[in-house]
Amino acid sequence: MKVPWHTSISIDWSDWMYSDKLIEEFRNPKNMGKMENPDGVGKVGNPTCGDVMYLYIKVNDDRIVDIKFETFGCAAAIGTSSIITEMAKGLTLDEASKITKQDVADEVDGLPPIKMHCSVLAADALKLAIEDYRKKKGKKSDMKS
Amino acid sequence: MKVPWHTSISIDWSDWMYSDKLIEEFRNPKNMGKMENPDGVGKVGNPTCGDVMYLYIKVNDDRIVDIKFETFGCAAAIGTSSIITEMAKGLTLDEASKITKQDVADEVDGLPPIKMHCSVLAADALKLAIEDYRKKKGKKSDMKS
Amino acid sequence: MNVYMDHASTTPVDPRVVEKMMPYFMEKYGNPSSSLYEIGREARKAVEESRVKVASAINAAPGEIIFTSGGTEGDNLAIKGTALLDKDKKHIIISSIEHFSVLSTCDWLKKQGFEVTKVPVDRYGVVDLSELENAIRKDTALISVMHANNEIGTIEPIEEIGRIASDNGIIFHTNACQTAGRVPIDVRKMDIDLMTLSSHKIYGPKGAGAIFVRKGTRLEPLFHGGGHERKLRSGTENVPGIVGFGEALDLACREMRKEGERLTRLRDRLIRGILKIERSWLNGHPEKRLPNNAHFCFKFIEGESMILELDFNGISGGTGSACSSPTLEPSHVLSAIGLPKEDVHGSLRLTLGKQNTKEEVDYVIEVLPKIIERLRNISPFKEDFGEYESALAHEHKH
Amino acid sequence: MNVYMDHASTTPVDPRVVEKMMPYFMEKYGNPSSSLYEIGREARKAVEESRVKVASAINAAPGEIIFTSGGTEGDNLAIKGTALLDKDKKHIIISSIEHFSVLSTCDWLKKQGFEVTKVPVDRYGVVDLSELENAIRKDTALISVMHANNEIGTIEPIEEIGRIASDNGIIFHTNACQTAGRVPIDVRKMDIDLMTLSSHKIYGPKGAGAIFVRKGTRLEPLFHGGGHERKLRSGTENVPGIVGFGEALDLACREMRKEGERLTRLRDRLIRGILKIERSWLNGHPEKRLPNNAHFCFKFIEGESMILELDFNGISGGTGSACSSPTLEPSHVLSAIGLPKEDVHGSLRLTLGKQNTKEEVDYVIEVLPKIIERLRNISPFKEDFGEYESALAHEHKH
Ligand SMILES: Cc1ncc(COP(=O)(O)O)c(C=O)c1O
Ligand SMILES: Cc1ncc(COP(=O)(O)O)c(C=O)c1O
Repeated sequence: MKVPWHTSISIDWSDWMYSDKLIEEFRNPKNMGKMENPDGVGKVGNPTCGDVMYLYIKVNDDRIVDIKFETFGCAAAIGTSSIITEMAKGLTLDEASKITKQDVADEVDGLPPIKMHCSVLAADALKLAIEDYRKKKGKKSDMKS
Repeated sequence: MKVPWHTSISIDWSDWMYSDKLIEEFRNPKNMGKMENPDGVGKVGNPTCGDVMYLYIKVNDDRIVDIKFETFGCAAAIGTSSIITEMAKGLTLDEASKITKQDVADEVDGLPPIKMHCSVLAADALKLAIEDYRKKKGKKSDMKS
Repeated sequence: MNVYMDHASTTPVDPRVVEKMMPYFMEKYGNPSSSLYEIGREARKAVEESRVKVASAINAAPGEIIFTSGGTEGDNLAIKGTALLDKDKKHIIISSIEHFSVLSTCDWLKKQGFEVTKVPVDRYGVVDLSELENAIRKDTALISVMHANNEIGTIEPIEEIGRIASDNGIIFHTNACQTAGRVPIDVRKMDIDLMTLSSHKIYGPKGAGAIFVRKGTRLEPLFHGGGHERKLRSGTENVPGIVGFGEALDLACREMRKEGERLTRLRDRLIRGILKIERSWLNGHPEKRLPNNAHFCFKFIEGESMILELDFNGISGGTGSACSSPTLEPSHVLSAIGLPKEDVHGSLRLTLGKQNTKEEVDYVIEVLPKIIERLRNISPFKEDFGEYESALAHEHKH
Repeated sequence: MNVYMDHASTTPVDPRVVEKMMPYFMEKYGNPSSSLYEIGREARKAVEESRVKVASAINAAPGEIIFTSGGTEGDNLAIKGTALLDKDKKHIIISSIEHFSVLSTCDWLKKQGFEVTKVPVDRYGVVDLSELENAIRKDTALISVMHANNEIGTIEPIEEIGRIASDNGIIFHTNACQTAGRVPIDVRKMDIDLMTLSSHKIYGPKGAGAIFVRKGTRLEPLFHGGGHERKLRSGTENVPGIVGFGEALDLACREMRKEGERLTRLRDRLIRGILKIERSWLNGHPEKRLPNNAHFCFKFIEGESMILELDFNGISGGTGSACSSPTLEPSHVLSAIGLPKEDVHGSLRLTLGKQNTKEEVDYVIEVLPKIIERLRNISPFKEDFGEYESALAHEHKH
C-alpha cells in the first residue's frame, strides 16, 4: 500500500487571513474622503452591523469621472471600498453597474469566506450611487422637458 | 487574603510505589523454599487471582523454630511472605497467631492500598499453618490417649 | 517596537517553566501509569509534585486537583460533569458575561433539557447578587460565575456568591482562567466546589490546565478510559505540560504581589494616556479589575481595523468587534454591560504582562491616537452616527 | 544497561521534534485564533502546516483532521460524538480486545441506553469477520475496531471491516494509536470514517493527537466553547504539541519502511531468544503483528514481580497481570484470546523502539531467563499448578 505522506497539499490561507493586496488597499486607500456636490451617492450598511459605506460619484457624459468613499468598518470593508473606486473610475455607468461582488473579491486576490459580505456592500454601494445619479438626472430632465 | 502557595503538603508515595523495605524483602527474601516434613502447612490464595502462598512451620515446645514459604505472586505477596516468616520465627504459637495484616504492612513500612490484600494473605497463611499443626497434634494426642 | 498586549488571550511560556519541562521530553519520558519501572516512577513523581504546587496555590489538597488539557475542557468537565450526574436537578445559573466555554456548554445542556438562568450584570460587569439569589430554585444543580471576566477584567464577588451557593446547598463552580496566579484565590474561604484553571494564560504551556474538585464533590467524567486522575479524566498524562503548568502557577503566585503592583501602575498609566483620545471611555470596573486589564471603546471606529493598524505598528491587542469574531457576533459581554452594538464594534482590549515596560506603554499611548484619527478620517462618521442615530432612535420607539 | 522496551506505552520525544516545538513556547507563542496580528498568524500557520502533515500521512484532506489532547480524547470524541448524534440508532459494535478508552466509553454508553456487541477474536487476536457481519443491525450506529492491538500487537483486517461497514452504510471508526507511523494507513482505501491518532506513541509529545473525520461525517462535540477546530473541539490549540505531533508523524512515515524492517529483525531475534525459556510462548499473530511488538507468557510466574525484577536490571517492560493493574483485573485481551487467568498473570510485553539495539535485545535475552528461574524458585509451582489445576478442572465441570 502506498504511504501518502509525500502528497503535497496546499493550505488555503484565505480562510485565516487577508491577502497582501487587500492589506495594501486598507493601508493606502485610494479615493478616500467626502465629495462636495456629488452627482450620485450610494449609502449601504448600518453601524450596528459594524459596516457602513458611502460612495460618491461624479458623472460626465455617462462616464464616472470622479469617485470617492467614506467607510466605517473592518479592513475588508475599507479595502473593498478603495478597490471598487479604482475599478469604477473612468468606466461608463453601464460598465460600472456590471461590477459584481466576485469581481471585487477577485480584484483583492480573494477574501476570507466570512468577509465576502464586504464585497457585496461595495458592489451595492456603487449600484446605489449610479441609481441615485440616474434618479436625479431623470428628475432634472423631467424638469427640463 | 492569604496566598497559600507556601503551604507544604507531603505526597503519600505509597499510593504509587512500594517502600524500600518491601523492595528489599522482595529482592532478598528470607526463609524461602519448600520445607521437608513440616509440622504445619498453610496454603492460601489461588493462581487465577494471581497470588498463592504456602507457609511451612516447624514447632518445638509450642514455639515456631523454623519457618519457610513458597509464593507465586506480585512483589507485595513475596515481600510480605518473607517478612512474616521473619516476624514469626521464634515466637510461641499464641504470639504468632496474633500477628495481624496491619502488623505485616507496618513491618514493610506500609503497602499501597490496593496491595493490602497481600498482607491479609500472609497473616492468613500463618494462621492456617498453626491451625494445621494443632489439628495434626490433636490427632496425635488423640491417638496417644 | 514589538509590543504584545494580549496576555488575556495567551502568554509566552516563562523561560524558567520551559527549563523545568525540558527533561520530560527526551529523558524522563516515562508513562506515569507505569510505576513499576524507574522511568515511569520519575514521571509519576513529576505529576504528583506538580499537583501539590497547584493545590498549594489555591489552598486545596492535592487529591482535589484533576489535570486537564486547558480551560475549555475544565469548564466542560465541571459543568457537564455536575449537570449530568443528578437527573432530578435540571436548572443552572450562570452570569450573562461568562466565557464561551461556559456559555456554549450551557447552550448544549439546554438542548438536553436543562434550563439556564443568566443573571445580569451592572454597567461595570459586576453580577447582581440579589438577582442571583432570586434565580435559585429547588432544582438548581449548579451556579457558575467566572472569577474575573476575560474581556473587561471585572472581578466578581466570588466569596459572596460562594456563600450564597453554600447557604442554599448548591454546587458552585468558578472559571478562574484569568485570575489564578494574578489575584489571590482560596477555595476554602471562597466556598468554591469546582474551579477551572488554564496554564497558557499564566506563562505556562498551552494544552495544560486543571480543575479543582472539592473533596466529596462528584462528577461524571468527560473522558472514559484507563481511569487516570481518580477516574475523572482518563488518558495518558501530559507530563511536560503538567510540570510546566505547576511551575508556572507556583511562580505566578510567588511573584503575584510584586508583579501585580507593577502591572497596576502600568495599566493605570496606559488608561490615563489612552483616555485623552476624544470620545473614548474605559469599560469594566474602575477598581475591581484585573491588574493587567485595560478595556476601551472609541466612537466611530470598528475594532478589527484598529487591531490591524496596531499590528502594522508592532502592537498586538484584542477587540470585541463582530468583524473580528468567527461568528460575526459582537461581544456578549459588552452588550451585557449595556453598550449599544455600534459602540461594541469600537472596543479595544489591551492586557499587560511580564515583559511589558513603561516604554512600551508610552509607545502605545503615542501610536493609538494617530490610528484612531486615521480611521475616523476614513469613516463617514466623525461627530455622531448622523441619520443612523435618528433612525435607530426611531426604531427604538416601536 | 538501561533498556526501555515499553514503546507501546509511551515513547521519548524525537530530538528533531523537540527542536521544531521549541520556538512555539517562548517566541511564537501567539494564539492561533488571533490572526489579526503577526504572532497569532505565526501560530495559525504552524497549526495548519501540521494539519497538512497529519492529513498527508493518512491520505486525508487537511479539513478532515481535528486536533485533540490524545488518544483517549479522540476515542471518546469519535464514539460518543457519533452515538449521541442519531437518536434512533442505539447499537454499537466493537471487538472484544479494544483499548479501555473505547471499552469504558461503550460501557458508559450502555448506561445511556445503548446496546454494545463485542465481536470475539480468534486465538491470535484477529476479529471474526463473519461474527462482525452477523452483529450488524438496522440500528447499528457505529462499528469500532482498533487497527492494531496495544497488548499483543495483532493487526486487524481493517480494509475488510471498512468494506463491511460501508456496504452496510454504517460509520466505521478505528483506533490507530498503535499503528499510525508504524504501518501504512490510507483512510480512503480502508473505508475509514473516523480514526484516532495519538502523538506520544510515535516520538511526539504527550498531550497531543488527532481524529480523522471523513468529510460529511457529523459529530457531536465533547468540548463546547469558542468553536475551534470546525466547532468539533473548542479550546485554545496546543500549538507546540500540535507542531510536535505533526512533525513526529511525518518523520515516522518517512522512516517507516526502514525502521519497520529493522524493528522486525530485532523483534524476531528477541522472540527467538526468549522462547528458549521453558514453558513460554508467544501471544498475538505470528505474522500480522506490529513490527515492534513481542508478547510472551511464562507459566508459574506473576507478571508484576517479573517487571520489577526487569527494572532492577534496567529493563522497562509491561504486563497484563492483574496485580499490576489499578483495578486488579487481568487483561481482557489475553482472556479474549482464550488464555486461562492463571496464565494471563504470567504475561510480558516488550515493545521495541528507535533507540533499541541488537545489544540491548541480547541483554534482555540474557537477563530474563535468570529472572524467570528465580521467580519459579520462589513459587510453589514448578511443573504444574498441582492441586489447583485439578480443583479448577473440577470447577469447570459444574
Ligand atoms: C475566562 C476564560 N475561560 C476559559 C478560557 C478557555 O481556556 P483554554 O483556551 O485554555 O481552553 C479562556 C481563554 O481562552 C478564558 O479567558
Ligand atoms: C490502542 C490505544 N488506544 C488508545 C490509547 C490512549 O491514548 P492516550 O494515552 O494518548 O490517551 C492508547 C495508549 O494509551 C492505546 O495504546
